[in-house]
Amino acid sequence: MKLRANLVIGGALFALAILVGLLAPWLAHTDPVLDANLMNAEEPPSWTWWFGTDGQGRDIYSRVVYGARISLTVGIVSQLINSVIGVALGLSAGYFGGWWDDVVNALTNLMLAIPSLIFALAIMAVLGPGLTSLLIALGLTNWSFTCRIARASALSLRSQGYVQAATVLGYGDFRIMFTQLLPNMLGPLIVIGTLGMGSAVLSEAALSFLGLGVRPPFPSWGSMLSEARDQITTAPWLSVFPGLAIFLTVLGLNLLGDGLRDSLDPQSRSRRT
Amino acid sequence: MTAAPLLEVEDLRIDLDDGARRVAAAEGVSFRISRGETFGLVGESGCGKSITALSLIGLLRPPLSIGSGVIRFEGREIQHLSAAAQRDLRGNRIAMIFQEPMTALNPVSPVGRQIAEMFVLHKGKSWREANQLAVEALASVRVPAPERRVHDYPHQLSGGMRQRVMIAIALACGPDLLIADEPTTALDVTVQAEIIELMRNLCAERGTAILMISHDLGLVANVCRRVAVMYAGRIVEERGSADIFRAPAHPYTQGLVDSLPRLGSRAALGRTRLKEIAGVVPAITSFPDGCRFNPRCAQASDICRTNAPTADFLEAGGLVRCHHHA
Amino acid sequence: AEAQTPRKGGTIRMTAPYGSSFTSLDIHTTQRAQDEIYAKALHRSLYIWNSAEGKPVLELAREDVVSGGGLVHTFKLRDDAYFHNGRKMTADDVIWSYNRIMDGAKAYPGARYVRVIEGAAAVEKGQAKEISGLKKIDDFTIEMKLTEKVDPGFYFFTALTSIYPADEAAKDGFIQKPIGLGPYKFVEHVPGSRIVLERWEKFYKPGKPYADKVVVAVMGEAAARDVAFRNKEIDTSVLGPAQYVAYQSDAALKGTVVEVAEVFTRYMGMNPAFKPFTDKRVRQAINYAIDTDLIINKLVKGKAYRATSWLPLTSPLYDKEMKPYAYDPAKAKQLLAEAGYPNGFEFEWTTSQNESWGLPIVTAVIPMLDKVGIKAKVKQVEAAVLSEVVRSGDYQAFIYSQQTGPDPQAALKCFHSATPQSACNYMNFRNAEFDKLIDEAGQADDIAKRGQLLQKANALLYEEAPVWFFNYNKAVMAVQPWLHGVQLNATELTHQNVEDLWVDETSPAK
Amino acid sequence: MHEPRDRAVERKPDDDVILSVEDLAVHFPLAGGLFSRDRRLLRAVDGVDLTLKRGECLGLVGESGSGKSTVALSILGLQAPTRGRIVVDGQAVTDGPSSDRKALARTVQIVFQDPYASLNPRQTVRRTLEDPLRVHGVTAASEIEDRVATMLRHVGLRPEQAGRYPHEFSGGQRQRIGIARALILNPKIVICDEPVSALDVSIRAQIINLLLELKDTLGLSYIMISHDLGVVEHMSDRVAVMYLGRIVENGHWREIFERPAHPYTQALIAAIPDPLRHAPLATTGGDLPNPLNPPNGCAFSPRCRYAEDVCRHEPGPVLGTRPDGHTVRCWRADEIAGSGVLAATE
Amino acid sequence: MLSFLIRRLLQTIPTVLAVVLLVFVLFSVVPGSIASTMSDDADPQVELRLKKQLGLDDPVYLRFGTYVARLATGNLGASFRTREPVTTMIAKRAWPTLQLIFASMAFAVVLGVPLGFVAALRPGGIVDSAAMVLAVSGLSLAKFWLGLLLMYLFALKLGWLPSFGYGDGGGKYLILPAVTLGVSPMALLARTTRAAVLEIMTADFVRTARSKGMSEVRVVKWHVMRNALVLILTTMGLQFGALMGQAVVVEKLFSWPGIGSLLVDSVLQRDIPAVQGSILVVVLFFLAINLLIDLLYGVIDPRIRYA
Ligand SMILES: Nc1ncnc2c1ncn2[C@@H]1O[C@H](COP(=O)(O)OP(=O)(O)OP(=O)(O)O)[C@@H](O)[C@H]1O
Ligand SMILES: Nc1ncnc2c1ncn2[C@@H]1O[C@H](COP(=O)(O)OP(=O)(O)OP(=O)(O)O)[C@@H](O)[C@H]1O
Ligand SMILES: [Mg+2]
Ligand SMILES: [Mg+2]
Repeated sequence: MKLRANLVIGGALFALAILVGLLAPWLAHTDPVLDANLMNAEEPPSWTWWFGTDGQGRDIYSRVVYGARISLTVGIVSQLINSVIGVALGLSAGYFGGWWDDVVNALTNLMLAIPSLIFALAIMAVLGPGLTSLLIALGLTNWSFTCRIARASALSLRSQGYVQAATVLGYGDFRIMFTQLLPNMLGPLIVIGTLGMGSAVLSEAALSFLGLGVRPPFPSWGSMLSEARDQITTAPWLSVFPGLAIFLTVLGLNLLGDGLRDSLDPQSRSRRT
Repeated sequence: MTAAPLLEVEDLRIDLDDGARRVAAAEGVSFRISRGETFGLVGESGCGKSITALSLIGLLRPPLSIGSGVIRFEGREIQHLSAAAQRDLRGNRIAMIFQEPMTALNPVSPVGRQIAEMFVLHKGKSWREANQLAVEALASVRVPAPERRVHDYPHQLSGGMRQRVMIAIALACGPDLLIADEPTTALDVTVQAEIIELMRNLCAERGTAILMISHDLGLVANVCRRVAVMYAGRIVEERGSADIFRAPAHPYTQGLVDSLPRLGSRAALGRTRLKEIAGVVPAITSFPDGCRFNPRCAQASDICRTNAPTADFLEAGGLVRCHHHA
Repeated sequence: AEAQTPRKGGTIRMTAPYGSSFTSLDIHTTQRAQDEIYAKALHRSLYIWNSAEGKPVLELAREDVVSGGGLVHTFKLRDDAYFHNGRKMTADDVIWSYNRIMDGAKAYPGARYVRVIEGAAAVEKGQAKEISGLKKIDDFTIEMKLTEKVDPGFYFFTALTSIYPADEAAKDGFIQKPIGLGPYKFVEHVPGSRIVLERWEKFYKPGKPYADKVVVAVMGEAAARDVAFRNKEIDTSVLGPAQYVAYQSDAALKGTVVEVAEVFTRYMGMNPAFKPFTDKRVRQAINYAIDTDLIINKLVKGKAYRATSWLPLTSPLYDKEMKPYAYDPAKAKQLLAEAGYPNGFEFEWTTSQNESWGLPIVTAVIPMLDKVGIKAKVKQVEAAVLSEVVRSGDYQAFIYSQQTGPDPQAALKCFHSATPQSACNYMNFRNAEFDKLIDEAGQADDIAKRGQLLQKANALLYEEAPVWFFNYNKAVMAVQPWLHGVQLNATELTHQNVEDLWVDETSPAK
Repeated sequence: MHEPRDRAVERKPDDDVILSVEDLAVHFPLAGGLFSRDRRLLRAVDGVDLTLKRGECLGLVGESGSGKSTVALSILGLQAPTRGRIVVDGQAVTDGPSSDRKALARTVQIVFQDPYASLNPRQTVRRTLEDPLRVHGVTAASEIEDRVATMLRHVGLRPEQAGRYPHEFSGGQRQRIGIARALILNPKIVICDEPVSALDVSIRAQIINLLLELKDTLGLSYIMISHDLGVVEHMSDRVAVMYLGRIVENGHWREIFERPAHPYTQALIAAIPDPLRHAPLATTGGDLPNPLNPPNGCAFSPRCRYAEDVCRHEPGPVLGTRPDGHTVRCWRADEIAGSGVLAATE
Repeated sequence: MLSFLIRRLLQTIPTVLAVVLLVFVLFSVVPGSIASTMSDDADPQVELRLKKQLGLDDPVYLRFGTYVARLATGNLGASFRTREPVTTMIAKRAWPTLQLIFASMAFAVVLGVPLGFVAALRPGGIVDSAAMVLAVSGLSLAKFWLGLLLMYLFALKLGWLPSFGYGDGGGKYLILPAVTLGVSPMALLARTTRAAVLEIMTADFVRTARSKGMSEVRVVKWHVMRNALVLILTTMGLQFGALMGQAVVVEKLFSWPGIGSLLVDSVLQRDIPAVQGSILVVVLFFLAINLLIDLLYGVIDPRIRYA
C-alpha cells in the first residue's frame, strides 16, 4: 500500500483528534463543566487561557479537548450504527435477492428520498435533545449509501467463483455471508464509513444550530460552535476554536477516506454506487 | 521481397517504472515488416506483446516508456517525433485494432461517428462528408445495411459486428500498417474465422501490412508469413511460419507446440500424456538472469543461467535466441 | 434627538426576531409576540398600551363610564376610525369581533380576555350565540358588563382582541388580505420573509402616521440580525446578552441601544410534591445558595434586573423596598441542615435551551448549588415540551420565564390555590393566607387598598419562595439613529405603536 | 482414497449412470434493463438431456452463451431449473439451491475457469481447504490436517504452502488449489468449466494432465466444458455440442470429431486454426443469433449453408440417432454427415 | 417514453405513502403539542378546545386514515398554527426554495465540473492538488459557520451583498445563501468529475481514440465528456437530496422564506400537518429531480432506453 499524502495527513488529523479525546483528562487545564467561574467570563486567548474563556468563564481549550470525546463519539458510534444497519440489510439483500431485496431496495430508496438531516431532525424532535437521541437519530438516517455499496458488492461477489464454490461445498448462508462476502467488501465500506463519520460530526453541528443538538454536561464542538455564533463579531474565539476542531477533524476524515479509497482500490477511484 | 522494410524495430527496450526502480518490460526487441507483409507476434500473456505494439504508435503511458532502441517507419525514426507528427502517423499510416471490441468503442457515440472521426482527423473532411464515407467504410467490412448501422451504438451490435467496426475504423484512412492486437481473442471460433478472413482480404487488397499479435499459435501460423515468438519480454525465435512450428528451433517454441492438444492427434495417435513445460512464467519483476527460459528449460546449462543468448541468424532465414538451439 | 419635528415619508424597517415566520395574518388566532409586531401597525383594539404611563389607555373609545358597582362599562366609541377599505367602524364591529373570539369551535386564544364579559363563556360553550353582557346602545356606544371587578384595559389592549370589520372579515379571503383600523394597511406578506404595509391616509390620529411604508422582516437568527443591523439593512434589532455587551462597548453602536424592564419574571420553579421542596427552608436555601447577581452581571451581561419577588420592576405595584435574597451559602447550608438535608440532595432540573433563562443559566447555577451540597441533574427539553411539562407538573424543578404584567392582579392570581396548575399556577402553590389576600384585593373598590393587599401577597411569595427569584427581563433593542419615536414598551419592547415612529433623511432605505 | 460413503441409495438397473439430466430448461426473465418494461424471456437452456456414466468424461462444447455453464450450475443446484429433472447418484436435485446442499456437495463439485476469481483472496489455502471439511462434520484436527496435506500433494503442491494467500501463487498453482478444493470432499463428479482457458498456454498441459491423472486415481466422473476443441477431444469419452441452449449433437468423441453430422459441429471443427496447417479458415457466415430472439425452426439455419426451407420452419428438428449411435439434431443429417469432414484431419 | 414516465410516477406512490406513514408515526409519539407552543402561558380552556378541534385527541390510526384519505384528493390538511391549508403555505414557500436549490446547484456545476476536469487533466499537478484541497475543505465546513463567515465578509466587511432575506426577490439576495449551500455539492462534483474523468481516461475506448491520432483535447471533447456526464449526473441527483436537507440550515440562517425554514419552525412548534406536508413536498421534489435525471440519462447514454 503506497502511502499517499492524503492518507498520511488525514490519518494524522484523525488520530490526533482521537488522542485528544482519549487524553482529555490529562490535556485539559480545568474541568470543562464545573470550573465555571463567572469572574473570568469571556477572556480572550492568552497564556492562561489558551483559547480564551466562554460566557460562563470556562476554559475553551479544556472544553474543546473534552468536546473531542462527544464529537468523536457522535461520529464513530452513529456511523457504526449506520454501518451495521447498512451492511446487514445490503449484504443480505444482495445475497438472498428476491422479495427481501425488493424490500431493502424500497427502504433504501425511502431513506434516500428523505434528506437525512430532515429525518434526523424529526427523530430528534421525538426523542428530545441529548447524546443518545443524537446517536440514534444520526445512526438511523444515514445508512443508505452503506447499504447500497454492501448490496452492490454482495451482488457482484455472489457470482464470484469462490462464493459459488462455497455454496457448492455446502456452506450455510451465514457462513458464506460472513466468511466469503463480508471480508471482501470491507474496503469500500471502511471508506464510506470514514466519510460518514465526518458527515455525522457536521450533522451534529447542524442539528445544534437548528436547536435540536446534543447538550450533555460535556460540550460537543457542534454545540459550542452553535452557541457561539451570536458572538462571532464580538468574541470570535468562542467559535473559531470549536469551528477549527470540526473543520480539521472532518477534513482529516475526508482525506483519510480518500486516501483509503485510493490505496484500497487504485483502479476504480470513487465509482458511483 | 527486396523493398525497404516498412517498419523496422531495432533493439527496442521498454521500461516499466514501478515507483522504486525501472525494469525492462521488454528488451532487445528487433524485427522488420515489409510492405504488405503479414507478420505475427505470439507469446503468452504478459510477455510484452501489447506494450511492444503500443510503443510502435506512441501510445505507451506511464509507468511504461520507451527506454532505448529505434523504431523506423519508412526509413524515418519515429520514436522521437513531436506529438503532433506522431498523431499524423497514428491512425492515418499506422492503425491499430484492439482485443476487446466491446470496450474499445465509445459506448455513448454512434459507430458511424466513430468511423467518421478518422476522415475528419486525417482527411480534412467535413462531418457531413465524413459521415457519408463512414457508410462506405462500414459497407466495405461487409456490415449489412450500413446506412442504418452507422446510427447504431456499440451495445446494439454483436461482438463480431463490433470488431468489423473496429476494422473499418482502422482501415478508414488506408494505413500502410495495421497492428492487430489479439483481434479475435474475445470472439467465438466461428466468428473469429470470419473476422480474420475479412481482415486478411481487405489488407491484401490495399497492400496493407499486418502486425498480428496473438497467443494462439494456430491462428498466427495460418495468417502470417513470418512469426516471432516472445517470451518474458524478449523475442526468442523469428522464422517463416511454415517452419517455426514444424521444426521449432527454440526449446520454448518446441515446448509450446508439443504441449498443445491438437485436434485430430488423439484420433491419430491415441491419448498420450501431454508434454508439459515445467515451472511457471516468471514475473516481470523477477526475470531470471541469463536466458529467461532457463529455469523451465530441460536443456539449460550453466551458460544459460548467466548469459543472455544473442540472436543467431539461421541459414534458412530467421533468427533464434538460444545457446543450444537445434 | 426628539426635539426635531417628525419627518413625513420614508420606510421603517423593523424586524420580527422570535422565529422564522409569522404565524398568521389572522391576529385573533395567534398570541405570539412575533405576530403582534406587525399587528400594531395593522390593527387596533379597544385599548392600547401607553408605554410612557405604563398602563393601557383607551384607543378606539373616547370615554368609559363605569357603573353597576364597577362591573358595567359604557364605552363611547370614536366616530373617526376607518377600516382600510374606507368604512367607518361602529359598535357592531366591536360586538362582532368579540363574539368571533368567543367561538368555541375555533378556540381563539383571545377568549381568555373576552371571557371577562358576562355571558361570553356561554357563547364559548355553544350555549348562546351572542355575548349577553355586550350591548349596542347606538352606533358608537356599547355597554359591557363584566364578571369581575377588574380594569378592562388590561383585557382589551392586546392584538388578540383587535377589532375586525364585521362583514368583511366574515368573508373568505379576508385573511389573505387583512383589513384593520391601524395606521398602516396591508400590502404584502411573503411568508417566512416579511410583511409590507403602507400608510393609511384616513388614520384617526391627525398627522399620523409619519412614514410611508413599514416593512417587518422576519429574522430569527440573532447572528444574522447583528450583521444586518451593522450593515444598516434593518432599523431595529432585538439584542441578546452577548450582543448587548458588544453594542455597548462599540462606540459606533452604543447610541443605538434602548432598554426597558419588561414584565417578565424569570425563575426556577420547584415542585412542592418533590420531597425536599416541600420545605420552605429548602426553597429559601436555594435562593441563598445562588449568586444571582454574579449570574446576571456576568452571564446575562447585565441584561436583566435582579428579581426581588414576583412582581417586576415595571409593574405598577413593584415594591422598591424589597431586597433580594442575599448570596449566602453559609445560610443556605444552615437552612438545609435545619430542614434535614445537611448533606444536600439531588434533583432533576428541566430546562429549555434558551440563552437568557435556559440551559446556560442552569449550567452556571449547578456549580453554585454543588457548593452547598445540592446536586442538580440537567434534563434538557425543547421549548414546546417545556411548556407542557410545566403545566402538567411533570418535573422536580424547571426554569422558566413568565409574564408577570402588566396587570399585577392577574400576575399574582396565578398563585391562588383556585388557579389550576395548568392555567398558570405551575408550582401548584397553595397558601391560605395568600388566597385571602388575593380574594380581598378582588373585592376592594379602592385602588390603593387593592394595591396594598397585592403588595402584601407579593411579599408573602418572597417569604414562601416557591421559586428561585432570578430576574426580570431587561429587553434591549438596537435602533438605528435615524429612527425616532421608539417607545419603551414594558409589555414587549418590540411592540411599537408604529404611528409614532418616524425616520429622518439619513435612513438609507428608499 | 475411497472411503465408503454412507448413503443409502437404491441401486437402479442402469447402475452405470451417475448423473442424468432430463429435459432441463432454464429461462431467465429479463427485465430488459432498468428502464424497459417488457419482460422478455431468455431461454439459456431449453430442453437438454444428458447422461454421465461412472468414470466417464463428458465434453460439453459450444459457443459463448450457448448455455454450458448454466447446465453446470443447474446440476450443482446453484441455478433453479425452469423445468426438467436432474438426478445425481440416485438423488434428484431439481428442487433448486435449497435442497440438501450438503449431500449434493459430497457428490458433485466444480472447478472454475478463472483461477483468480475463484479463490477467496482473504483466506489462506489451508482455510479454503479446511472449512469444507469442518462444514461436513470432520472435526478431528489431525484428520483435517492429514486430508489437506494429502490433497495438496495430489494436486502437485507442497503442504508447507498451505499457509499462503492466493495472491502468492501463480495462475497454474491457483488452479491446482481450485482443483484441491473441489476434491477435498471426495466427490464423485467434478464439473470442469473451462478449467484451462484462462491459463498461460505453457501451463495448460500441466493442468490437463493433472485432471486426467486424478480422474483415474480417484475414480471420478467429469463434465468437461470448453471452447477448445483440442482439449475436449483430448479429454472426453463422449462429447455433447450445444447451440443456443440445446444439444445439437451428442456421441462418442471419435464420432463427433471424425464424422460430425451437424453442420454446426462441422463448422466449429473447420474453424479451428492449426499451427501445422496453413489453409484459409473455413468461415460460416453470419453472427451468433441473439438468444433473446432466436430464429425460427432450426436455430442454426440462418448460418447454415445446407439450410433449406424445412430448416427455417417451426418447430426445430428433434434429436435423431445416427447409424453409429450418436444423436444429431438436424433435418438433413443423413445427407450432410461425412461431407463436412474436410477439416478434421489434414 | 410516456409509459415510462407513468410507470415511474406510479412507482413513487409506495415511497410517498411510506414517507407519510413514517412521519405520521414519528409525530404521533413526539412529546409536546402545538397547543403548548402557542404561547408561554396559554389559556387551558382554549388549549383543550384547540386539541379537540385539531383532532389531536383522536387515536393515531384514525388520524392517519383521515390524513391519507384527504391526501388522495390532494388535500394536505390545514396547518395547526396558521389554520391555512398546508398546500397554500407550501405553494408560497416552494418558489424561494427552488430558486435557492437550483442556484446552488448551478453554482456547484459551473464551478465544480470544470474544476474537476482541469484537475483530472494533470493528475497530481499543482492545479489538481489545489482543486482537491479546496474541494475537501469545502466538504469539511459546518454550513452555518461558513454562511456566517460569508455573510460577515461579503455583507459587512465588503458591503457587496445584502446579508439576509428575500428582499424584493432579486438575484443579489440569492447569492450568499446559494453559495453557502452550493459549496459542498461543488466540492463533491469537482471530486466526482475528477474521478470520473480519470477513470474514463483509462478506458479502452480512449486508447482507441488516441490510436486514431486524436489530440488530448479532442479525446476529452469527443469521448470523455459525455461519458463523464453520466457519473456527474448521478452525483447531482443525489446531491439534490442533500441540498434539500442543508437548505433547512441555510434558509434559517439567511431568513430565506423557503420550505426548509417552514419545516424547522413546524417541527419545533409541532405543526404536524405542515411538517408532514413539507417533508412530503421535499420527497416529491427529490423524486421528481431524479426522474428528470433518469430521463437525462436516456439522452446521454444510449444504452439506456425507455421501452
Ligand atoms: N500500465 C501498466 N502498468 C504496469 N505494468 C504494465 C502495464 N501495462 C503492461 N504492464 C506489464 O507489462 C508486461 C507486458 O504486458 P503486455 O500487455 O504487453 O502483455 P501481452 O503480451 O500483451 O499479454 P496479453 O496476452 O495478456 O495481452 C506485463 O507483465 C504487464 O504486467
Ligand atoms: N443469471 C442470469 N441471468 C440472465 N441471463 C443469464 C444468467 N446466466 C446466464 N445467462 C444467459 O444465459 C445464456 C447462457 O449462458 P451460459 O453462461 O450458460 O453460457 P456458456 O455456454 O457457459 O457461455 P461461455 O462459453 O461464455 O461461458 C447467455 O446468453 C447468458 O447471457
Ligand atoms: Mg496484450
Ligand atoms: Mg460459461
